[in-house]
Amino acid sequence: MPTATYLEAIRQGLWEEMERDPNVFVIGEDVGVYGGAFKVTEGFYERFGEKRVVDTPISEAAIVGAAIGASYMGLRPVAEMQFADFITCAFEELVNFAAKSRYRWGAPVPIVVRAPSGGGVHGGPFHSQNPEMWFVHTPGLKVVTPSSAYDAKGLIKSAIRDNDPVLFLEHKALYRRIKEEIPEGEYTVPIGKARVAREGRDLSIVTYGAMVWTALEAAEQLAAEGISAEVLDLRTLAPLDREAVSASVKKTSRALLLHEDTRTGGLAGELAASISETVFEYLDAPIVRVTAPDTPVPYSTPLEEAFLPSMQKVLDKARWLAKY
Amino acid sequence: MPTATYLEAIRQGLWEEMERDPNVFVIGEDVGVYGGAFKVTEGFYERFGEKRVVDTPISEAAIVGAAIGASYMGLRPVAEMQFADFITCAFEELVNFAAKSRYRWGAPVPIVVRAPSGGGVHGGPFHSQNPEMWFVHTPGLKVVTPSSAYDAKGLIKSAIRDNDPVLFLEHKALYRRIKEEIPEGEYTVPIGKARVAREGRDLSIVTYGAMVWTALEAAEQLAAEGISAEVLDLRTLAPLDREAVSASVKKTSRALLLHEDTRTGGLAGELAASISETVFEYLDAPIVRVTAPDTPVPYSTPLEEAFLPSMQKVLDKARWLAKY
Amino acid sequence: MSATQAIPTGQREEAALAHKCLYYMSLMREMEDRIERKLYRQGKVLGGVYVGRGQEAISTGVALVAQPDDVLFPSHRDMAAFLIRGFSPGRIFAQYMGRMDGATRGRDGNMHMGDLNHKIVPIVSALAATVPVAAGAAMALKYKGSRNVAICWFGEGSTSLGHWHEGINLASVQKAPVLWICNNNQYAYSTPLRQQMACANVADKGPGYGLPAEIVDGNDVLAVHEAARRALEFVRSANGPYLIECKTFRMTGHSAHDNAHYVPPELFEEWSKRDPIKRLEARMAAEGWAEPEEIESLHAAILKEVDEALAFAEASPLPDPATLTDGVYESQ
Amino acid sequence: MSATQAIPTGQREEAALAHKCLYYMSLMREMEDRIERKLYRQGKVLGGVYVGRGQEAISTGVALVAQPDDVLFPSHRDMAAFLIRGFSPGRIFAQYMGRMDGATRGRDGNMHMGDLNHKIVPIVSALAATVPVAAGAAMALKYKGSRNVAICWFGEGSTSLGHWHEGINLASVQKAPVLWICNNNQYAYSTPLRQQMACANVADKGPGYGLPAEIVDGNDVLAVHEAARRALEFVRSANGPYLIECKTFRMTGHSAHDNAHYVPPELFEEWSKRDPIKRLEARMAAEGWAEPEEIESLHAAILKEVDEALAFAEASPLPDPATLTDGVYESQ
Ligand SMILES: Cc1ncc(C[n+]2csc(CCOP(=O)(O)OP(=O)(O)O)c2C)c(N)n1
Ligand SMILES: Cc1ncc(C[n+]2csc(CCOP(=O)(O)OP(=O)(O)O)c2C)c(N)n1
Ligand SMILES: [Mg+2]
Ligand SMILES: [Mg+2]
Repeated sequence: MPTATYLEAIRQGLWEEMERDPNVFVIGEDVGVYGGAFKVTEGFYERFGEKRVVDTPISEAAIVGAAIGASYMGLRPVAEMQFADFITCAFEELVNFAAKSRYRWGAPVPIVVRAPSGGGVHGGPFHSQNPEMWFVHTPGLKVVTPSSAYDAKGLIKSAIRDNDPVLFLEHKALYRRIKEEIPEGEYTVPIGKARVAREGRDLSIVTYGAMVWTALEAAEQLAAEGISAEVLDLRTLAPLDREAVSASVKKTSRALLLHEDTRTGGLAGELAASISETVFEYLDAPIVRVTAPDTPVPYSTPLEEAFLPSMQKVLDKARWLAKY
Repeated sequence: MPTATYLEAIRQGLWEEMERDPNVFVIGEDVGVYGGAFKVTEGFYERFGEKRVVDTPISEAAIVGAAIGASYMGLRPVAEMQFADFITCAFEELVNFAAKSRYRWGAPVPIVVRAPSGGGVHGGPFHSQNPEMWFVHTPGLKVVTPSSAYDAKGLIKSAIRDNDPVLFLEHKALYRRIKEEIPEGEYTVPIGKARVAREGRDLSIVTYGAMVWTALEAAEQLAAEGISAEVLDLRTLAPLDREAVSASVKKTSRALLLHEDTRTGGLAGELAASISETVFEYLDAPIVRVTAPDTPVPYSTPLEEAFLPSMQKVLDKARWLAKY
Repeated sequence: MSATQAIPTGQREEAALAHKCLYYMSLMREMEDRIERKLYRQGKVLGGVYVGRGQEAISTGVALVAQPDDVLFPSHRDMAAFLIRGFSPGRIFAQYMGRMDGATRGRDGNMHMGDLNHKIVPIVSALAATVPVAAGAAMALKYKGSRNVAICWFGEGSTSLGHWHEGINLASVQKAPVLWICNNNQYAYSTPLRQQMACANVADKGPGYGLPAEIVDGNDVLAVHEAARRALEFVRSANGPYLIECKTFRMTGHSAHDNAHYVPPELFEEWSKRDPIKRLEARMAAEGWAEPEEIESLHAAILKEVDEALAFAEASPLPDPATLTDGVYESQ
Repeated sequence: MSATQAIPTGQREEAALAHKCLYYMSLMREMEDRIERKLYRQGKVLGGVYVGRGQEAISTGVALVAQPDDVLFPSHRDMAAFLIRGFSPGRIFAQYMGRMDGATRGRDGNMHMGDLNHKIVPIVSALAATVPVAAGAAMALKYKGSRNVAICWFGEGSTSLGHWHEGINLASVQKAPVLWICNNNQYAYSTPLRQQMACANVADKGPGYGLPAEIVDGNDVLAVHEAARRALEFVRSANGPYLIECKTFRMTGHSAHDNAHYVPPELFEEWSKRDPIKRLEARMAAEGWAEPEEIESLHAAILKEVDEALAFAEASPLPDPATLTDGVYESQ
């Protein structure tokens, strides 16, 4: 099987969908001749032309708003934010115009908003944020957070074919860090289904995005210590695969909730409530969280390293949990 | 003691602070001659003049941005959103510019953004939302949600004196619905401290804003049934008074988390995680949630009534919890 | 013999147009009077109520020139656009009353209505948020090689929003086929024009976007119609966006609960003389386009139509609470 | 005898100004060369690096006219504004290297620096988000009866953002004392002007805000300085905001990782002839304001100053991880 980086996988999925459906087009800043800030659309302009690869002024609200309007006319826009942080500028269009359209007047908004999120690249407070919860908390939006190249390709294709607005968060630290074999042929990965990234018996590490890799490293180390940790990769945050979470915790009776996003109001809270509601009786220990602290993402390396959840922090909590 | 509605209480607090400190000023749409969409600043223009009661163009981002800039120059702006829903238009200024200012370069942003939030007034999808979690999840912001006239007055004064950016959410359904005695003299209510609105032994209803009244009604009814429910009014969501929540649940061993905001990613999740982390061993039953469903706020009365958490829904869950 | 036969051939068309305009403006006026002065006060319509009293010429004059497949983005004082696009008065009343026969089946209220079958996209509350959406719809029409265009209405106060700026600029850079219609009624809620912008006209903003802009008397429906006709030719011929600023006045408070105490009474007096309906009737009489009886019977017919529509709406069921969570996503 | 004595009295002031300008432009150039071409490539500066090569005249010419208590809002290619305001080169290098002696003590990077003691407010990444903030600072200065003003820089691409529009409009309506400086370097990242706006000049946007706007040669530091001097007089005399558009060119990629392949090479050639530093040196020679040796020694002194500053920065400690959560709120 050919191999691809996380970035190439997204690029392939997007490319294939544009080849497949003439209504799919890309819109954003510097996505054309330049090929996008992270080069995800490199070569698209040459292949699909300026009609289907639309360079815009620096106007995130207009990019998302225009995508919505185009979707009403039967097109399938894929909008790019140069950094997920700038989605704050398009907030109204996403959470009010797009999210509520189907509910209030029955008009679907089949758009995808691609946004590179997450830290670990020395981006500082405004190029490293994890904005997922603003949108997970907005009924009407779907939020997808692939951790692997395979899923990234399969999910971008599903997102483009989905008839609801999808926020597709690409973890920028993974773009070139991971390289995997991915199948030659056409495939998709369903939105809304979690994946057991590693089977385990003693505790469940529930996570998503780049933290899946941290969890897997930790699980490997824990195995050596005789602790069998299951790693659940949520893959999609909205809709949330609550069944998969409950099933895993029901099996292991211990839950460690892990995310790179800041703590208060992060997804771990929702997961904790959901676990308590569904499998409380199976819990043998408190639900624990490993997350970033409630601060902006600092720039300087020692601070950013302390900010990001590390394998060590996961190990400490996991050992505590296993002993409990 | 004189009585005041929730709205009058906010108005008094704001008025007193403007009398006390010449650096306090009001900025927003139609806050001047008109006195504000809900008339909170009625009479301010006549008393304080156009210099301190600034009518702006329809520009929420500029209102919040200008407030930030004025605060850097030593003023204490109180910005008004006509409806909390429109804060989406000022999102970048609040979550990136204001929230991260102190952390990244040590510059405090002593601004207050007043915003009428919540449903129950037939406002429909865009005049009824509860936006608190977007900001509770943004480190650097404080979020205040008074439920009583007394607290509303005491908290608006504390918010204005606070040296961090404060989002002050006024539940519009309470504006004229509640009337209380409030002291003649000057008083403040501290930001970050919850209040036991009703003592109880059997279970804890943790809530805030308009739902405090629903909880109190339910508690009254439950008492008649021999169930002693404690009602904890959080009053401030950020910083969150976790100690008060833990103390109450530690005492009752049963937690019912109630909010008008939609379910997934709502505050109840954060509370559930916090409770599990701190007093898991004291829990005799699953943590349960009563919230609005994950939908936009519908306009038509039968739909909106079904959307809003009702006393009946609280009673049902509370009875189940007490029996558990 | 009926008046229309007496009309010189050269004027037949204009006379017929005038009749149409009069019908839609008067129907809109009557419906909004019922909504604001009856239904709202009776508590049959809840929440915010915004009417276009005195501004009927703007939605009427423009919507009558639009082709059936042009996509409309009316704002909150443009009811005639819906009527002209075939929204029945009964459906509109039902919308205001939160009934199942309303355009949003009770999910949303008042002017927040639309229907892709009628090629009308509804506003959200956030002003000007539709402007980028209209720009995108226009870009899509161009993408598909359609000759249709988008038409988007907004008030002068809405031009202060970032969304307006970004949408107008994007459409201009993209040469998207969109016609921008500004109702400059000189107030935004209680805020007068001079506190909204530091230029005299919204049209003055055109050059900053390379956007051709013209000013028209927004209370003269035939003038609005003619300006829109020319503008649509321009836009349709792939020349890019065009802006028409319609000078008018809001002959009411901002919404049903607002008595507009902040508006100098003389402004109301002055502008009442320019009422678009009265003006058109006078013109029609002067030109001999209609006999007084015709006009009377037109109004009588409208009263009847509106009564029936109201009855229909009041008979329409309220939504079933069991449907509360339906349709947030496709798979629901 | 030194050149300056030879200068006719009438020109002494201008000559002295030229020397100052040359010093700050050259210092900025040298510092940014080190950052982009040394520190970044050595991995000593991480993340995004944006330099103002070829645009040094804009921050230099303007900041030199500002009064010490005017509040500055420089953008990401305006390093000279910091130097002129007394930010030491060492502090700036430390900022880029994430050290404790940097303006943000490692919390933020590159040009995201400010200090209220120096009356400089830092940008956030979101372009133009500072524009409303600058408007508010100016409103506050007026509120307090100060004669000081705000000065805010931005690029032509930033004018496309809603924040820019809302801030510019608010300042104009409020007649706030703010001077807007646009660096029109004709590219925004890879996006040329014609894809950014449908008008020829940023100054064309002025009338839509009732905003007086002028265009100046942004590569002629003395012209920029003179335009800013007049503009500041205007703004300071309570006349409201003023916009200066400085035509220039970005003589580098958007950031250190961008080779600017999308820029036609002839543009670089053409504009390299207008390099603001070379031009000023030629002017100084021609006017007899400086002898070649003076200029050489100025550059030599700058090299030394920069070497020492770099040494200082490299010796500055990295932040202590234990301080990670400090200072999110006052009570921490
Ligand atoms: C973003 C936003 N801010 C504030 C409001 C509240 N609001 C509703 S209509 C209105 C005035 C609109 O004025 P204009 O655009 O001139 O339209 P008009 O009502 O005069 O026709 C305001 C401030 C809103 N709907 N959206
Ligand atoms: C809201 C927002 N969108 C996108 C970006 C990414 N970005 C950083 S600088 C830049 C180009 C800015 O162009 P311009 O304003 O002309 O300034 P210049 O870099 O040319 O000096 C872009 C698109 C950003 N920082 N903020
Ligand atoms: Mg208006
Ligand atoms: Mg530029």
